Amino acid sequence: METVKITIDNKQIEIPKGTTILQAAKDAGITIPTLCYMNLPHLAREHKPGSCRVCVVEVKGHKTLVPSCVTKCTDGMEILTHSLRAINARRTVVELLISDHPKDCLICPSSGSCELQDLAITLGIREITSVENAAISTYRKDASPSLLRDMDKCVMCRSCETVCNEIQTVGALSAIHRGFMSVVAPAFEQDLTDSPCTFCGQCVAVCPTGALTMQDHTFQVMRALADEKKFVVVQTAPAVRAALGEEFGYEPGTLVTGKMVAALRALGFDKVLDTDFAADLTIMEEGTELLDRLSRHLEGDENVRLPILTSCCPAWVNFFETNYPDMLDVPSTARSPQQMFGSIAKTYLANKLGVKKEDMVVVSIMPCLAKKYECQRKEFYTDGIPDVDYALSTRELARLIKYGNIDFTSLEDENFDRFMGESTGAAVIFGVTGGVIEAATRTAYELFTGKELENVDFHELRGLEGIRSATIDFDGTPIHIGIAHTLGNARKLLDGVRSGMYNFHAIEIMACPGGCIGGAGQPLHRGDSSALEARMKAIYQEDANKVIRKSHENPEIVTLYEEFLGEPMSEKAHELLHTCYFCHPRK
Amino acid sequence: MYKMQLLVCGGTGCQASASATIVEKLNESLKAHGLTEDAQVVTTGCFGFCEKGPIVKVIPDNTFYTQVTPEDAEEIVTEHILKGRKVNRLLYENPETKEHISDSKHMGFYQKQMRIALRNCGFIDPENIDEYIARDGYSALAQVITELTPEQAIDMLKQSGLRGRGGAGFPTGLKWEFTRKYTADQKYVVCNADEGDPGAFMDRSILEGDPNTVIEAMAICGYCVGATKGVVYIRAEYPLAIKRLEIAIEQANEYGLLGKNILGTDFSFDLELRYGAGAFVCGEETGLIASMEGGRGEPNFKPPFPAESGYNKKPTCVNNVETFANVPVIFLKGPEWFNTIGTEKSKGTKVFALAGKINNVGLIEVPMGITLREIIFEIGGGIKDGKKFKAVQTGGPSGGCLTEKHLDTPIDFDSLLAAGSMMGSGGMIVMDEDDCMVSIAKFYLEFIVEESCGKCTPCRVGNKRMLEILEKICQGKGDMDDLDHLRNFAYVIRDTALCGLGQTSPNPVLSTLDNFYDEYVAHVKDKKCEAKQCKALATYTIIPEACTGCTVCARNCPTDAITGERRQPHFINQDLCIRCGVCYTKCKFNAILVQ
Amino acid sequence: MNKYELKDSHKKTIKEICESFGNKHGELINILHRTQEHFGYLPEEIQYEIALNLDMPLAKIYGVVSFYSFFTMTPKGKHPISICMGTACFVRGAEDIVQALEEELKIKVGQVTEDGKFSLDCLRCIGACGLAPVILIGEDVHGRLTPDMIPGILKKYE
Amino acid sequence: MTKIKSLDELRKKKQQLEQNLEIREKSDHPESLVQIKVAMATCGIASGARTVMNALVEKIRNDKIPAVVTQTGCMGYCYAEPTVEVKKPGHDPVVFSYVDVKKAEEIIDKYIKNNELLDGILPANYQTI
Repeated sequence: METVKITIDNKQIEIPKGTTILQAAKDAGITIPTLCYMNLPHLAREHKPGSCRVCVVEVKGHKTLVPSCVTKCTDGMEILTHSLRAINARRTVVELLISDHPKDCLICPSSGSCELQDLAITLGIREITSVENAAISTYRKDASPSLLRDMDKCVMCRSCETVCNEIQTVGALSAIHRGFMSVVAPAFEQDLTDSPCTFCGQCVAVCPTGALTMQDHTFQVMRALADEKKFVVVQTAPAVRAALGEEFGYEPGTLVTGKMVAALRALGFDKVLDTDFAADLTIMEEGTELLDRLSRHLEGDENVRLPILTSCCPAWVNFFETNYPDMLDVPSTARSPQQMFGSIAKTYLANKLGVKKEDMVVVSIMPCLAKKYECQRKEFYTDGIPDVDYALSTRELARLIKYGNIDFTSLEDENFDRFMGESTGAAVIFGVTGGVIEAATRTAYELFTGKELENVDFHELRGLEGIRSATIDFDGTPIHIGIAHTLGNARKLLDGVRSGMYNFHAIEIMACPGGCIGGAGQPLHRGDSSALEARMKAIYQEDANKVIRKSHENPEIVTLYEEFLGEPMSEKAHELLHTCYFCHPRK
Repeated sequence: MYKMQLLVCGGTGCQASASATIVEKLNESLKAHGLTEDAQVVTTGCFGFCEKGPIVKVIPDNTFYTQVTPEDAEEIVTEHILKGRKVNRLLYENPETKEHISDSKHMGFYQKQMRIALRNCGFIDPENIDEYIARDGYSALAQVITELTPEQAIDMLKQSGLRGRGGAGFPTGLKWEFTRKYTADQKYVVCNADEGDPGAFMDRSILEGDPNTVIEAMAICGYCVGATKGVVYIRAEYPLAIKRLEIAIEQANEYGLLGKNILGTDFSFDLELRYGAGAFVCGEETGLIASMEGGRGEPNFKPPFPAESGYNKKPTCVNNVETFANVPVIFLKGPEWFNTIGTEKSKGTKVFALAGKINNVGLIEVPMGITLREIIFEIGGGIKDGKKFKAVQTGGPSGGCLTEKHLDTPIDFDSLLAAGSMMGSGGMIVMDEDDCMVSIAKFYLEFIVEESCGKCTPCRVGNKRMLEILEKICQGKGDMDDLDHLRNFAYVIRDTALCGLGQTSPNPVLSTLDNFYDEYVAHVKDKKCEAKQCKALATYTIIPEACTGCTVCARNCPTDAITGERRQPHFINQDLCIRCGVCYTKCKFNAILVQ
Repeated sequence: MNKYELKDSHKKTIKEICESFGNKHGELINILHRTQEHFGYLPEEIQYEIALNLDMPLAKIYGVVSFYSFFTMTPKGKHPISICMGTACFVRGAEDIVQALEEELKIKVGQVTEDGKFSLDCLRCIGACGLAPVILIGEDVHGRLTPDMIPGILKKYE
Repeated sequence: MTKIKSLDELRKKKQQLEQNLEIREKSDHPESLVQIKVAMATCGIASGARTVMNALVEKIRNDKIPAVVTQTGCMGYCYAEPTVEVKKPGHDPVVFSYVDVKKAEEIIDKYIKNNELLDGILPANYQTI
């Protein structure tokens, strides 16, 4: 490997050719502050517009300071990262950013996790040089069901633009206007609801400030909990238990299922139940649908459309409704686990517990921001009442626990309540990319072949690669499976299907990098891909720990069909567990 | 065979003053007098002497008529063409001796000029490629592609010492060599014709007056760097230049001087146009490339330089119009010839758009090394209305304001930089005692704030903050700390902005702070604007002796600050006065004193 | 369903313009130029139609339209007035001309008169510095202006 | 328009086209050329100055004489029209009288080419500018 020798802050080091000053400094143990720089190694994308100018350093022989994130080291380069000139410039730049930023940090949703705030602290900024009543660029505020946009707080790092366009290929956001008024926004600064936004929330996950944040429903949930007339049921998604601990100082990948249940109970939820139960239910319905289409296809039925696409991910549902209106009959009609849980809770469970449907409040804890939008979709209202009332993110739950003064770390593990608290390993892996299709395979295999599946671990379906494919042998019938995570990869896969390049029987798609473990409602990992890997490991660990690992073997599921639903895809099941899709092309 | 020709300036300035109608009238008149066989009317590019436009030049006796109106056409034909008598009243009058000068060669405006880039402007019909060919047009291209290797040609250009005329003065030959060095399946030659400096119009004049020279040079460049495609990125606000360029490209294609296998060689070169859409920042080459690709014209970090990865991520050689206009001549006359013109480090000539408070506004081309004094007082004919010279701004929003003490500095890339300004693309605005330098700095900052792309923090926010400080100073609310803040912001922006335009954007402020510090202090401490430009700093008083008590001022004052009995001298209450100046404009008796 | 409704003939025009540039994203600015030339301005529904034809995000198109001062989303007056704000014009009193025009037309820069006759905009140097200060009314250049000449000039366009 | 296919063709083309620009090129540096002025006031035109001028222009082009033909107002020799003034570089101007087409050709052949004087020279009684 070709190397270059440089001197950085009077230290001589040798580094590979092509290394940036920022990386070289990091290797030498020197921290250079950054703002617009964002590394997403798990997506093989480095966002470095070199525009915030916070990371400027002095390089001998250079007329101006240079941005360390984009400047590559050359042989013999002499760098001073903290010369007075560099520090003054950096401070002035941050001062300028703050001068065009609201000063409501006390009540900002990002207070405490804001990179601009961190910079102000690191650089010790106490005063802002500007004239009285200096202009602050202000923009239209937008509150969508999932996301809040307060672009007055935008620092023009444009990470959200990169994520929305290049990673997700959603194209809802672009830099608009120019100069002092330039900002990232949907076309015409319209509402996100009118844009092609899918509410995946990945923009929120990368926003360094409080410009893009999530809708906060913690207050509504607290109010419901305090209302004695309400019977508040909570469900927790699989990916939450693998990440919640991070908010309380645990290493990424620490499973905190038991503590989470205990905390929820301590918060006063009347029933602490599991979305995993509904995930098993999803497999029953979606798996049956897959088998149905598959068998008809194998029998030569021309009208059957394959591949079947998973439909658990609400951002993905939004994405195909917007971009693939010609393929609305391709995805499975099965609702997502969150919504299946809601409709069963407010019918079967309410009835069983003797609770009036109107008095029941279903709260879900989700790694996802699009779930907030999903539970507000009109199809998921029955008689004017939503099946799921509030969807909280993992981060909101952590806050709720903190508000409740619950010492999370010292909680004893507890178990989910029954009914709707039992789940299988197949349900747990819904939390990672490839998990849904693996779970479906476990059940479909047995139903299709009528044989018992010995080894339930389909390693060929796992991993973090953006687009994966595998062929599973269904006892002589090869089943082709495609998997994509991030919407950009979904688009590539779908375009390939549309053009006939791919020939799959079933496809799983998750909008977020890594699947739900990388959801926008999870603790922010700021591009640290090791966190994603650890969460993934934890999920598969939880799966391995489960006694039952196939959805159709979940005893509660068996009971539910016996007592209430009858068969998968029955009329009742259709009414409560399936949905239809709407065409709303947007650009 | 025509015995006489009437060259009529068809530049934008003269067209604005009805030069097209003059052409029409001249033709009508020639026809009426049966002279269509003898004399021909030719529309040419800009003569440069815009102050005195429209210009009509009669050939072969070289008579230079100024400020011609359509009504003068008949007289020119009957007197001059028919009877051989010059129309004296249309001749240029020497402002000092009041003598009428017939030959432009004897006019101060032209005497010190040397025309290389503008050699054909005002001489040939830009819409007729034949006239360009007759002036050795395309010979340089023919010679280069049939007799020289690209390396030899690049060497010649390097020897000539030609530096980019667009701003920073990077050696053109080196730029070509860099682009040549990279291998790629496709390379591009780009002509930057997005002239954006307010008050600069040299590129437009070249394209309007001699579009073929740019086309020829781009083809030469294509041969040298190994590109087969060229793009001219031109401002949409230049419709005439676009039209003439389109005509020239079409004609060159028809002659096979563009297109496949030019002059029977293996070299092929195609040219297309891209339109700018009103963004100053697209003058920066990476911004220009972003715009050419159909996006927001935001500059990108260099390296990679366009020579390595430019338009469509392919090696791209970007030069501006004036740079290209020099290229064919260099190959025709040789690098040694070019080398003899100019100063040690800046060879050749430079075109300037001379404007502002000067007698002879216009486009001039002078050898490098000429002094500002020669330009302003000899070519420019001195300051308008006999006022006192105060400053000259060069380089547009990237440049600075130079003063009296710089008047004898020989002008070249490096000396201007050393003086705190820059060559820029060649705007040269002269200011007199009535111009407030704080307001001038504010004017340029307003422009920068308006035109900043908004990508990097220092330019996006920093310039806005500087502008706010300047506004505060002009309002009379500044304090001495503000001057320090201005300086700090200016230094940091210069040190940290992303692109060349951002880095040079504080120059107008810095140079005025350096050269006119006292004026800033007067604004801040004494709340005074000597030039009386800052309205908020003026005091309006009524001269009792001159006031007739007509009450017009009192009736028009928006704050009722003026009181007084009818037919008695009025009085302005300074506490109520908002310094709007209405009383001053309304008073018919010059009784309002502004201080 | 769609909030953007355009006449079919307009849709056809836009389609033809986009096709004439091969529906290439790289030609967006040329397409916008041609479209604005045809319609006079680029309202939301036209940008939406271009987005459909080019199959690119509307936000990106708006990002480009809002970046360049040449593109406008509001219709201009019958006689668009552009005031040159180049340095030469500035030092020769362009600001007074702006003021005179604003007073005379009773609109601010960037607006259109109520009767739709005139609109007022500033632009960068048009290169007629010899005639400074200069305004453009439609295609006509008026130079060497003083504020008191404004009413007379406007009258010609009534 | 036909394509130009080689360097030679371009050169030929240039030579053809040059003529049209000739008078402009010449007017750019008149001091090095023979300057011929034809008096073209009413009296001159009446006595045939226009034909004379045409003949001069024609012959200069054909014989490739480095000369420029301009017209001028009445020289004051109304009795001797048409009159033609010739100024060779470094010489005083000479005025020829009663010039017709034949004499015009002689002026070129004899005076301009060989410095021979002809009959009918008028005394130059003023300095032109």
